[in-house]
Amino acid sequence: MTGREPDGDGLRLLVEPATTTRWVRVLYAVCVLLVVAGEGLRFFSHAFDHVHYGFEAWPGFYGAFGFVVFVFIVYCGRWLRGVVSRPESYYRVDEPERSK
Amino acid sequence: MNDAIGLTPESVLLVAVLLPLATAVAVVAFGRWPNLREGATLSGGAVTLALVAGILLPAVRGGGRPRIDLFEILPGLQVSLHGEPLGLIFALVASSLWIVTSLFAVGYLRGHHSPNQTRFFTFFALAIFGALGVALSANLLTLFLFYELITLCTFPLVTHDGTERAKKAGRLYLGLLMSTSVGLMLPAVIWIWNTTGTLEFRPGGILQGHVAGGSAAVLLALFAFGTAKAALMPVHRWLPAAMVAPTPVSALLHAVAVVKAGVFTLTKVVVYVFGLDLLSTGAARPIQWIAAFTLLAASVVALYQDNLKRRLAYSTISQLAYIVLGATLAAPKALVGAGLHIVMHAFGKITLFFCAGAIYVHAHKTNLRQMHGLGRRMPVTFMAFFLGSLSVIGVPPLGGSWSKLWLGSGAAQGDEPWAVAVYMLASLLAIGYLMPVVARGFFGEPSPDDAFCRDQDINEASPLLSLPPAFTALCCLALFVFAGELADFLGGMLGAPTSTAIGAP
Amino acid sequence: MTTWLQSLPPGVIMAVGGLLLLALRGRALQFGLVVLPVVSYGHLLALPAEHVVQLTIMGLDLVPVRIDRLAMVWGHVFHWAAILSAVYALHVQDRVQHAAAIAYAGSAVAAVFAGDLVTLFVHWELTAVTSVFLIWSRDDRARKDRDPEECYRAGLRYLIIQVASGVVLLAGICLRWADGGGLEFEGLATGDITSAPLWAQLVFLAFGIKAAFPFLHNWLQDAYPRGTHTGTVFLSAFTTKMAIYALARGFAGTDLLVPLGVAMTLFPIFFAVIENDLRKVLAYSLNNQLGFMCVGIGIGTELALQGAAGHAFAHILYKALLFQSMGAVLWSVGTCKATELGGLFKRLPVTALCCMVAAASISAFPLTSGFVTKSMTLSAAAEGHMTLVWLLLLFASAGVLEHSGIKIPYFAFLAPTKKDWSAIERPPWNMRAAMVTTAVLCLGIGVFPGVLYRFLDFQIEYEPYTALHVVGQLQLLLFATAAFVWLVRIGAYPHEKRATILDFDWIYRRALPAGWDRVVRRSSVFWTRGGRLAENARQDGLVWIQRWVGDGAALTQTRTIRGIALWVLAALAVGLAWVFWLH
Amino acid sequence: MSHLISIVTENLPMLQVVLPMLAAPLCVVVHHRRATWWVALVVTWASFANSVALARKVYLEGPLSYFVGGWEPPWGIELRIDELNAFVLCLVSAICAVVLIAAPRSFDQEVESDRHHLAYAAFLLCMTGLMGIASAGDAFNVFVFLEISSLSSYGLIALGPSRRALSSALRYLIVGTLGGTFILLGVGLLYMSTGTLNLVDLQQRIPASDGHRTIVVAMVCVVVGACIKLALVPLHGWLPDAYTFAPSVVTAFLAATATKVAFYVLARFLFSVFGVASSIDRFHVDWVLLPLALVAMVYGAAAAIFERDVKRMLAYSSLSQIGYMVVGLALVTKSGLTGGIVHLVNHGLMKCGLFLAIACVVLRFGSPHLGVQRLGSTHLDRLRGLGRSMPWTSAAFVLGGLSMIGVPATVGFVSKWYLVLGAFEAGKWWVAALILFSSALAIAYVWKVVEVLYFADPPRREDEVGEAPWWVLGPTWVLVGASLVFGVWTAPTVRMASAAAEVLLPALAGAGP
Repeated sequence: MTGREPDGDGLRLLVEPATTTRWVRVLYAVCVLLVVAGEGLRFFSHAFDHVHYGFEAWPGFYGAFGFVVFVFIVYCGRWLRGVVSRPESYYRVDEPERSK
Repeated sequence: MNDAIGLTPESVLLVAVLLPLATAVAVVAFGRWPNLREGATLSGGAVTLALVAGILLPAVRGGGRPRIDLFEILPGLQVSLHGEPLGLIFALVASSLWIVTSLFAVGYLRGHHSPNQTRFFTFFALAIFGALGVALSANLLTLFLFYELITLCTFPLVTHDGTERAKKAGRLYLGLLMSTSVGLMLPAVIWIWNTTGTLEFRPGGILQGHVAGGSAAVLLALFAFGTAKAALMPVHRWLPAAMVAPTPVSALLHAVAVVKAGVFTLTKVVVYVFGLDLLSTGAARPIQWIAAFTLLAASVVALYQDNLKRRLAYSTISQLAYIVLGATLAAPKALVGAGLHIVMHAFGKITLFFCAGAIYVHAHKTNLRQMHGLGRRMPVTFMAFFLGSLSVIGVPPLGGSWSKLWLGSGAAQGDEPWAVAVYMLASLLAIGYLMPVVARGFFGEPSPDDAFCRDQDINEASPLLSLPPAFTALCCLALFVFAGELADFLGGMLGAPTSTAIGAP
Repeated sequence: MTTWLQSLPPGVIMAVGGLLLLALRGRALQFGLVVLPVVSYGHLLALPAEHVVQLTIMGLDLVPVRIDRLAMVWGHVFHWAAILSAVYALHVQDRVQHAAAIAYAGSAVAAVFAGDLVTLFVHWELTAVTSVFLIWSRDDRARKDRDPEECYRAGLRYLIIQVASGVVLLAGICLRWADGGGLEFEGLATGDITSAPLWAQLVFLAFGIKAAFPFLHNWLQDAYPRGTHTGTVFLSAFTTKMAIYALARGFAGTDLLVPLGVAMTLFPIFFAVIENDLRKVLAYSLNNQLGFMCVGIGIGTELALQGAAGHAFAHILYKALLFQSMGAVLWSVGTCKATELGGLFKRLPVTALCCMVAAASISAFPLTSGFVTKSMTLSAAAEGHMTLVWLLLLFASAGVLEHSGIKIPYFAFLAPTKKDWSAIERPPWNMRAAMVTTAVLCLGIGVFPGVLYRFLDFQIEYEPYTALHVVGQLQLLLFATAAFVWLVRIGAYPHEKRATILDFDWIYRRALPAGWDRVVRRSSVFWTRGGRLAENARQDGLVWIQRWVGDGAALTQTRTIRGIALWVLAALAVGLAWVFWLH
Repeated sequence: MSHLISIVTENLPMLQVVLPMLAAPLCVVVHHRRATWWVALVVTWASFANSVALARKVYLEGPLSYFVGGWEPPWGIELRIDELNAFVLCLVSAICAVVLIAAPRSFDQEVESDRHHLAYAAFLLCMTGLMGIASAGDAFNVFVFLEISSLSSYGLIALGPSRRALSSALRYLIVGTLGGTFILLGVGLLYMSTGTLNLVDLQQRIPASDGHRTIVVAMVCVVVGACIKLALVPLHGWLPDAYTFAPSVVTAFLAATATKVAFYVLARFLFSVFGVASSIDRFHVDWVLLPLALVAMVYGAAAAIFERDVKRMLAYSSLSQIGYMVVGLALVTKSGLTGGIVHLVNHGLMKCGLFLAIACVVLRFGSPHLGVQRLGSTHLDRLRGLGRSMPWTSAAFVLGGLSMIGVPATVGFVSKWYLVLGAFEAGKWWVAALILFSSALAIAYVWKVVEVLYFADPPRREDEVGEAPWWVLGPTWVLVGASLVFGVWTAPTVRMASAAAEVLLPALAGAGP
């Protein structure tokens, strides 16, 4: 049933330290391109005429929003971990109480 | 055709009640030949059931209220039998479960090599005699007569083992049941006789206009605690104690005769003696509260019981309080619910007790903590237990869900929303005390020294032990489908105007 | 024959047939497992598009079958999910699990086609009692994550809460029926729920429990990570979405759903960030997705409702895919804890790819199913000029990317690890087949949204692929991804840690039991002391009575003649005094 | 022949007193153990038939008077039979007749063989006295017959196998004589102030003398005297020992008759002679009797619970049951009085049956006098496991016990029904509560024995003797059976009792059921 699946060597590119940096750079570049594309839309089409809110039309609004929100979430998570994190056995029933 | 052979509904009333008595005599007579003896029990049960279901049921469903006066026990007071929906339902439950329980008892007692089996089956039949008498009694005195008969005839069953514990339990059983019935119910009966000059069960009640609200409250309390068989706290203590009895007896106590006689008496008294109008004035409030307390408290206590039968006993106390609360809510729907619950709980609980008995005889286990993984050895038994539990909890598609609907709706109809909450909370607690048995049984890891649960070769208990619970579990499923018929039939006890109030066609 | 089949509620074939699986084993069991949902789906498709079956019992007007457009959305997707999950579970040889799963799926389908509250209640409870077996069942493949005791307890908690939802529903029915009101399941309330009648509020609460409203949600994160590796796939598809359907059917346009839904989209995000158990992360993510649907139902416009329906449709598939991939990891590795995983893509490339498709879908990348459905809800919020709601949903969209889009694939498949996975078994063919099929469906819906809209018979035109929408969404997602990369690189992203994350369930898993224990202990002291006092009093009383009337005691010992004579004289004297006093 | 019959029928009231009286000396003369028994048996059964015939006649034709020797009152002796007397007569003669069947076997064991003829003679004399009291139409003869019955019963008790029988008999003798003296005193005072001893005449003349001091004193004397014979607490001191140490059959006989007749005297004097107007309305005798009766009811039951000797336990139970009867009387309502009177018969039947069951046990173990064991043969521990070896005796005890508790379909229930009903009629619910409380106590003492019978292991294997002879068991079952039959077929007892109650409370006739 198993074993016929090829090893995912092709995907190694994703994580090899040498290649990751390249991938990251690509990502940053795409981000920049997207902002540019957004500005392009503003000038070459009427897309922004139909937005519901004015701030949607701000340059790179979505990108900035995504970035900030993500960082915010992660830092909130770090803070939350300090508050609600307990040892893994926190809820574990004491041995004597466990049925035998 | 029935008339041609003399079987009018009236005479059937008498015959149906007397048949178990005749069966008891036959059991004694055939005491030396066990198979013949059991044959007597089973055929007695079959004929009784046939008579009740075949002749009385159609007659009453057709609107008839057959009645027969037997003899005058006190001047002006007859021992009389009559057939009406509520009583007939109880009679049906008692006579049908008598057969199943007898089958199970054969498997149990023989599997257990129990002594005194003739005595057992004799008093068993006598207890059914009492139960049918209670079910079909036409007045309070007759009911009281048979009520006491049940107590006395079940005493030898409770103490069947003859051990010190059984003796102690028997003492409590008899002492509590008799002292309450003699000390509380009897004066209530005499009080009513003195006030109204009648003890007849009449639709709409006989007390209306005779007693004021306060007196009605006292009278109801006398009945509620006088029928200790209904196990309202604090007169419930006999019930867990009586668990020392052999399991078929527990089944009899919990489902067929004893406790059902208690709640049936209360329901019947509410409908036919007090009448709804009298109780809807708030006279029933204290008993409602006590029933609600019993309902919840017994459930909570059940959560802590490791002994399976004790757990089931407290569950019974709680479930009986369902019925008592329903009856005392004195709303048409709640009364139908109470009647339905008598049936639903009977079949559900008897399944559970059968399973407990099968486990005890087959695996010699009594406590929950010993049953981890047992379900894989005894799948039929545990499947039956699962279905029975669901019915008791009130989960569709099992019969218990309908009675819960009617009871809850009756509580709302009686404008007591708190009672709805109590019912609902209790079913959650019921999951807490019943489902662990199933979950542990099927999925628990047996302890390393538990040879029984670890032995892959061991399988289901003998058919006489595993088929009765399977059958009653299927009955619980079937009752889900036929609950409508039952409810319509029960609606007949409230008389025409009220049956439209409950929404029955 | 036709009428008989037509009056048979859809799903009942599975619900009843599921129980028959208990009697089968081996090939027959596998066959039954797949055939039952297929046959059931065939039955549904054979029924007319608008179809009602009525029944009167005990004075209740019941509608066991009511087929219409809205119900059909769920009817389709529930069957798809059932079939895919059944295929996914084919390798498991466990009758109980299969029977429970199929009966569960069947009752969920039947619930969707229930036309009245009583029928709904029946199936509502059925889903509870069948699905719990998927949590209790034993699963040799997932031993590390599934401590039997914990599973047992979680299952019991799950069952109690699920049935609690049922009994609250029943209470609502009771109240409604006692008033003599009708029990049809349609438009129970709208607008301000607080001014609705009590019964409707109870029904709302009942739906809310299964829809995992805030503070009622913990059963979800508690139970789903404890299911078997195949069981959780079933679990993820039905219960909550059935609740969403019920809300859409009964409470469309109920204002309260909007803030509730927003809250649901938000709070799970933060918990998901720090949760170590990846299936639990998915459970939080599921909760967050339900929030989007609730908002849609709360807004209540046609666009919003169809957004919710479409979202539910797409969501069932990609969420199932996520759970499937995690199930595959569980099957192969035996655990789903992020701290134990990483770098699995090498050994499980198909699983990894499918997981990424699902992650992209849930994050709503263009060309995936999430993109074409979720945006409807946002648009509806915007059209309703709910700026704050819109912003918060946007916030939540970025959050979805965090926990489901990045965290799941990253920690399972990509994160650097020193572990050598070459020895682990790969998932069997049926799991992979199910995953691939589901992934194709996710992408297909994303690529051809019109097909979906037509298939679901949507009544409005909606075009997801506008340039602005695509660019904006890509900006949002990729910038967020960039943020992730940046945070990882600077070491600010929190490392996974073995831990128990407290949530609201702390109240009933810790606080209440502890309090109750204290009460019991206190009262048991009271009871034992009181009992001892009572027992002493009883003994003393008996001794006292015995002292007077016991064997040979003061009042029962043999009397001397003088004593008796004295009594006689006393009686005479008292008698005389009495009469002369009265004389 | 027909002439002879008419002589018999005309002299029925006389015959039932005279027959035993004449037979007693005959027994002494005959002196043979079995022959004397036959004489006594024939006479008692004849008396029984006589009473039944008489009762029939009274119910059909109304009260009848009989003048002994044809001399009319106030000089002659009048025997006057109304519904109440007839009822009591039936009970006494029936008990005598049934008990006597069991007597020889029991006497064989408990009474020295050369004294049997004396025992039968005393038995017949006692019966004479009791029948005489119940049929005498004048107060003096009530006293005379009371003394006859008392003196003979002292003798009967003294025949008991234990040495303590003598001291018990002596105690009873002294106390009983005291009681008799009081009654004599009362009768004398009545005669002094009214000039008549005839009960009917007294009934008519007493209201005229309206609370004359002498009559009041007479009333106190008679009530106290009757209460001593009745063993109403606190004047019961003689009873437990007398019942415990008398021969078993004698206990059965006395328990069922002597106190009942004393109750008859009390009721007759209070209601008929002094009249309700005087005794109740003016001097509130009920206010004194009711509390005493309630105390008796509870005290007797409580003492019975702790008692380990079954015979003595039943004696205490008798105290309790006497309390019931007096409660019925002191409620002064139709139902209450009916209950009291019907309980007179009912208790007679069931208590006699229970004591006979004990006689069976004693037969099996031998009397303590003969020294089989140090344990008294009626000690609770000797009953261990008897349910197996003596099933019929045990079953009889259980059924009798159930009747004592008042389980429906037994006579005990019928009595309790009317007593409680009477309490409700009188508006005294607390009396009802106490009656039922006492019934609940009865459960305890009855079930204590049942448990020992059925659940305890026999102390020694060699004790497995077997069932008692049918000569004793038969009468036991006749009585137990009667207490079941009359529990279901209540028409005869209840109708007679309510007729009797109407005799006593004519003002209340027609009220109640």
